[in-house]
Amino acid sequence: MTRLVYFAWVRERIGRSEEDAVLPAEVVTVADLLAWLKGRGDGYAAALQHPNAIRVAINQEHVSHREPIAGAREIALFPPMTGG
Amino acid sequence: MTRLVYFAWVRERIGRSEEDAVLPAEVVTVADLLAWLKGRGDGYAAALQHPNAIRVAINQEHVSHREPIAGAREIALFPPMTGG
Amino acid sequence: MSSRLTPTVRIQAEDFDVAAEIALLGEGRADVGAVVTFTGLCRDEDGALGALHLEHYAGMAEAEIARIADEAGARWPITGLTVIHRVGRIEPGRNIVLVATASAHRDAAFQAASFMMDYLKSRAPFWKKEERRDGTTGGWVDAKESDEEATRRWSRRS
Amino acid sequence: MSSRLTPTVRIQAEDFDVAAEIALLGEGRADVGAVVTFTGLCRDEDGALGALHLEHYAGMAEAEIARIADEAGARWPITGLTVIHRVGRIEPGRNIVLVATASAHRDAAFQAASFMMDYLKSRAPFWKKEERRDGTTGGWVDAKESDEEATRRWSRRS
Repeated sequence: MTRLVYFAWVRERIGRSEEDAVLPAEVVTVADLLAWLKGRGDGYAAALQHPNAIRVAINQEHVSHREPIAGAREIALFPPMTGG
Repeated sequence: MTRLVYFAWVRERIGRSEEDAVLPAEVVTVADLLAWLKGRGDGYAAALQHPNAIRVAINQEHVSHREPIAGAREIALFPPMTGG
Repeated sequence: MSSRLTPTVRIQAEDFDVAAEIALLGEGRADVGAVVTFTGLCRDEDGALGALHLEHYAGMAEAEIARIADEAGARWPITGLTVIHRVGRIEPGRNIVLVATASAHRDAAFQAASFMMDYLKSRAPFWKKEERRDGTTGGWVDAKESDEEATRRWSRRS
Repeated sequence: MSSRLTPTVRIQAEDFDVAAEIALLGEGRADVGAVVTFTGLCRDEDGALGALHLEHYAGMAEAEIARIADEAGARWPITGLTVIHRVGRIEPGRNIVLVATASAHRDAAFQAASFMMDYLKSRAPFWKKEERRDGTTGGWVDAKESDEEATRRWSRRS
């Protein structure tokens, strides 16, 4: 089980702020995860239609889309940040 | 008549903070003024022994030692500044 | 240097008091010669904006700011560093973020504060959504490419 | 830009209130996105210093700071600029100088404040004399070559 958390318009389009997911074995990298999630429904497809626009953190640290997700407890998906 | 004003260790060595002086006709530039003042006594000699260390302002604006002093109402002599 | 720096990082809905934060950085020490503060405020965008709503990733936001602060402490001889980022609804003219740095030397304080702001903008997980003056939602604020560029200049170690 | 900027320049014996000065820069306007402050404090020089005595050239000091402020206003889109420089006897840990800049954009506020401080250090007619902790005079503070260098970097318009 992996906890997935969503922020800003990713959260709004998916329609939830978090969920627990059992990821299939073929989902190895962040890029694989984004592709897999995109097929889970209209909200996911709307949120993830441009995967390059999505930033990802594993266990609360920024990672690239090439990062393996093995061992991840919490994976966060969000748009580019606009704080400060 | 030209008002001469002194600050910091220039003031301390000369022993006064200001004076009015009638400058001889051969004192044309700031450098001339420094050389002329240097000969006016021990305090002046001590203050102006290294003329390159002296900063000068005419009518409250920084000038170089090559600046003509014609028309100066107030000429200030002081060490490099250490404010801020 | 970095081992002696204990940054203060707070994420809160309440406003902050810049003078109080400056005082804390200098408290009990007389080796501080320079304190730089950056206060980021909500602009009204020519009267169109009613408020910003700031969302953040709790836990990661604190951790990421602490990582940036450690990097600043390793790069510059700063004696103190405070970061306060507000969340929730913020109206035009009100404070959003404070970065304050203290050092013996002015250049270190300026550089560290500027570095912190650039990294906060592009690395700390906060998002702004606009509320228009008529109360309708104005959408999420887009990230600026210029903020990414501002961050990259620090990797040249200028 | 420079024509709309009315800098506040004060030279005074009394301390200043950073928070009040920040508030004045933002008062009545919601186009300010960034306020940067620099506070210069008196260091104790490892316990040897009892106080600094600050002398200035009245009249020229105000005029020179105003000239530097006009230059800052011409270079960066700042909406507000405040400079307060204290004179007289100042003990370790106490404020000496404040520069505060306001702008729509953070980089302009940072750059203008840093520029002001570099020019204040090397161009504004102030001099510091040390009083040792035992009450004896410690002589005049020497100008630093590094302060001259800091000023020169701005003429490269970096």
